[in-house]
Amino acid sequence: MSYFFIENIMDHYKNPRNMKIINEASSVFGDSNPTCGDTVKIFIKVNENKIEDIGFQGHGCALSMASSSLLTEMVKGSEMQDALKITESDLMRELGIKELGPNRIKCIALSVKTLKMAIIQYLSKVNHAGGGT
Amino acid sequence: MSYFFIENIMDHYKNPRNMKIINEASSVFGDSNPTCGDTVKIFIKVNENKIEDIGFQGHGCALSMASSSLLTEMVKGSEMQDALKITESDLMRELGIKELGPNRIKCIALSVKTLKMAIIQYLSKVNHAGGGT
Amino acid sequence: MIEEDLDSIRSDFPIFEFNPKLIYMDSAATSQRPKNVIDKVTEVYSHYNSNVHRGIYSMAEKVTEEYENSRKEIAKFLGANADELIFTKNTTESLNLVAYMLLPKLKNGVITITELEHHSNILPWREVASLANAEIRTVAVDREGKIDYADFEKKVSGSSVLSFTHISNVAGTTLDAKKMVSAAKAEGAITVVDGAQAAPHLKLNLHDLGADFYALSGHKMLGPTGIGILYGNKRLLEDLEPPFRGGEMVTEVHAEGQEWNDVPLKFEPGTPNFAGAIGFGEATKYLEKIGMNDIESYEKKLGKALMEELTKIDGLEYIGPSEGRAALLSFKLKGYHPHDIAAFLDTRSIAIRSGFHCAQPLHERFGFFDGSARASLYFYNNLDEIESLAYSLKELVRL
Amino acid sequence: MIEEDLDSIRSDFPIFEFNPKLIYMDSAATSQRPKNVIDKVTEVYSHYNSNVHRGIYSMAEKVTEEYENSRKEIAKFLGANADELIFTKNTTESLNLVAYMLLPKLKNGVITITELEHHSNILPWREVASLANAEIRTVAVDREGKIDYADFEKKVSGSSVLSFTHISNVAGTTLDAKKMVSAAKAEGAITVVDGAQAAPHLKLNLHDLGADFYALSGHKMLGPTGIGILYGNKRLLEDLEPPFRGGEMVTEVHAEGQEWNDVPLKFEPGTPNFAGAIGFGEATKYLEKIGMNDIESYEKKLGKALMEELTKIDGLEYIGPSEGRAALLSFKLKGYHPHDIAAFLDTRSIAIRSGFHCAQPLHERFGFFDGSARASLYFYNNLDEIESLAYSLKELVRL
Ligand SMILES: Cc1ncc(COP(=O)(O)O)c(C=O)c1O
Ligand SMILES: Cc1ncc(COP(=O)(O)O)c(C=O)c1O
Repeated sequence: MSYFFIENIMDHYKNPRNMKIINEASSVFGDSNPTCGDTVKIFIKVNENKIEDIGFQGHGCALSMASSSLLTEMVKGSEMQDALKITESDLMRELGIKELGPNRIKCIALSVKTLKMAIIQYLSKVNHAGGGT
Repeated sequence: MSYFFIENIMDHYKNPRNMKIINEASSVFGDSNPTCGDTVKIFIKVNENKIEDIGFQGHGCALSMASSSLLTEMVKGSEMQDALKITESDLMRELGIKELGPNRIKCIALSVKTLKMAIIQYLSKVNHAGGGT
Repeated sequence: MIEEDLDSIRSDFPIFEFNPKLIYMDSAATSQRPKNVIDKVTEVYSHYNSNVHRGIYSMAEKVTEEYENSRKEIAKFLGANADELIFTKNTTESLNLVAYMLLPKLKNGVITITELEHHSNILPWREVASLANAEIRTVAVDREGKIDYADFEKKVSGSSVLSFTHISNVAGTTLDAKKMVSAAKAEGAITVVDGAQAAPHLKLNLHDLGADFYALSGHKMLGPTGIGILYGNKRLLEDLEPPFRGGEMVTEVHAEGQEWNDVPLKFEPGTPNFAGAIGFGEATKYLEKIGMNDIESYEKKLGKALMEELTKIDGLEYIGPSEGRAALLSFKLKGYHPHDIAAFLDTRSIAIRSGFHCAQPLHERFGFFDGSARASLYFYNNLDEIESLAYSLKELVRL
Repeated sequence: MIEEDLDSIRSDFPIFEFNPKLIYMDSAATSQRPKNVIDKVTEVYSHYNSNVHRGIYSMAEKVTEEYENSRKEIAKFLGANADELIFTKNTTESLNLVAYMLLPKLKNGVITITELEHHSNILPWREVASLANAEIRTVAVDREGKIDYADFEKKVSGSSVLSFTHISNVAGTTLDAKKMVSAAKAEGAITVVDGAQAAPHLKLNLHDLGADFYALSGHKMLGPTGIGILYGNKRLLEDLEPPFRGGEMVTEVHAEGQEWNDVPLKFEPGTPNFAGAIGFGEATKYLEKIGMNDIESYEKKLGKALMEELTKIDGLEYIGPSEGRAALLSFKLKGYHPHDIAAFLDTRSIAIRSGFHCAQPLHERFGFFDGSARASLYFYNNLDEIESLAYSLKELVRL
């Protein structure tokens, strides 16, 4: 079934969750999918290893926007380690998509990759600062 | 029918006519078919526009040797102008070959080309010398 | 008349039998292929499969003959001579080949292209320009995607090479190639035309056009994949050195030195895609049978209808001229990402492309920063399909 | 066991059904192709023909998946990773590509090849050597066409690149590629292996072999024409710049500058021969089914028989080792030009090649100034065919 007829996706696309800037974010990371012009920027606020708050901004097709929105819901409040484990196929399952061709996987991969980078950036900053939270 | 079973060809190959060097030749031209190593050198002796005598030396496959031999027979005693008109297909007809693939035509073309060059070389020499025979 | 014969024409294409609902509108990316072409490839593999040019056993002679006859067939189709056609794998290889061939002539020179170019007619020139310390100039287009001739005249002056697309794969503009070629020649420039989008759709006569080089792809004009052409002016081909080398393109190789084979073989190193080349010959036969003049005039009608139907849709913007356009339209629709347009149309069995179509600078020029959706048609399409496309787009807007 | 299954194996090849008398002994030039490969190409064209990588409609996703799965299949077959394989059109393009890729590293360097090389592994290096002012060294072979290791050690010392053939297409020698690669690596050289004749016949494991680059042709190993592979070490592929450029190999192109796509796509400009690539994947599946180990051992038997039968003929001389040779023999016969040998055998439906087989320096090295006649076998040949060949050669001698 095409993602156009999956309510969950269209709902997230039309009413994105956590689409906001977090000014006092612990880490911010932005990336883009230059072959189609999609962009996404993720803000996380960390507290005791947990993603206390998360926001995103972006621009792109329904699939990339819905997956960014859903991803923020999935990880809000969870441990960073767990958030790092989320893969494209987890997201596909949550979105309700059975199959996705090789040319569209990229649309989902963008938010997963960007979140990962935001977390890794946070962790390496903390490490360089010489200690945990 | 393969040229192997055309008597005329095998006869010319095994008993080449005019296979000789002409020391007092009016023109000598040699060429080769580098993709298969075939070589041929043609000697002509001209008298009043006629090819009074002709000889060849060479080295190559049956087809190239037989066609050189036959060609010398065909043009011996004829006017240079007529000799210049002989084409690969005339030679094929004389040899008794109906068809020849694109990769083998070269074997016949070599002697035709070489004879042409020998004649042209003669004619331009004479012209440069300032007059006909 | 194509319109009346369309059912029979479509039945020549196995894909429409396999998938009768398919509305294929991505022919600018690659065309569909008729049965005679597919069968010819099978015939080569099943009846006389062997390597071309060197073998002297019967099958090798047969395949060589078919290969060279195909070159002649394509030459006739293009209005050129067989010994001016180099078989490559696609337009991109053709353009890389000519760029590298011209490299020795480009030292501190000027290469002029246009804003309409496909990446394949930009990037090879950037590469040789950097190797030869040459300058690249880009001729501007106006708001309709047409060449700004004032700018063209300024830029072409003093150019060493002019390379431009004959038809834009995004804007659908057809350039006045003959005029541009002769202006460039008057400047002493070598002229290169990217014919990837023109060769499938226009009746060409390359000798009449007068360009020094012309590049095209078989797969965009009913042929197999992996086969393209670089046409080159014979004298230039004889003068230029082959940048890519290997077996088959030499007559002699010794411990020191080598002798090139005759043109065009000197530019075809290695075993060619002979089955592809022979299939491509069949493709041009098929196009001749339909008739390129008929194709041209039928496609004019399709192009016009496509624009008229689609511009009725609210919020739709397109790139390119409002009149005289090729049968393709690159557009965006307010509120819908091009990917979503293509994905939605896919649910309606309509195949169109979304993205930058390998012409990102052109999209940026027109402010299409997310790319565009592009419907590109060929003579096997019809007016009903255009209506279906328009209908489905309206459906999307209502969703 | 191949010997027992040979009837069934041969029935997989349509050409033997079309021409039951054919004794095909020119597989080193190009192999025959089984039905599953031919059918796969037809399937691509008839069921999901559309361009790869960019489209997002169902057919485009399907063809992209098939294309990338084929790359994985071939990678598994070769003992490599999919993202280390670049699709090219043939071995010759692969070798030109790697030569141009390495050009920036070759300034005043040393390129070492061997006396066994095919023109395709000589001429590209001569070209980049002249551009980079590099030196070419040629490792000598002994009287049996085997590498002279003393000379190899001398020449490889201080080399920037070592490029050599894995199996000689004329002498039938199999080189100790692993040993040569590690010796060259110890010298800091980049290693390139021409696998055109090895990939069809040997069980390969490219990671184990350790060469930086490995080139091969699909058409010599049951695949369609117009498709080849350049395997490259991932780290090198990431570091090196793509010499050939165009659509599909970039992610971003702006008025100024561009970003390359990921490896391996960065080295695949333009529309690839996707039908050919997908067909090639089928070919490796077929080879896996027969089993490369079985092929190797069966062909050893064929190679031995070929030599034994043919050397019984008076006046026959051959190039290459007397033992452990590949299933091919390049020979001459006193009093008969190689062309005449091939033409006569053709009257007996035996297809062999005559000429220099794109390895003229090697023929000159062995005093074969008229070239040679070459019988080259594959797993679909059998001992009876070798007997027929020997019988017909004796017939010729008696003629
Ligand atoms: C050893 C070797 N290298 C390279 C090649 C060139 O292969 P291709 O013509 O497919 O590019 C061949 C094939 O003739 C070969 O035998
Ligand atoms: C105008 C133009 N030039 C060049 C190309 C490149 O063609 P290919 O991918 O067959 O090399 C295309 C095809 O997309 C094109 O539309």
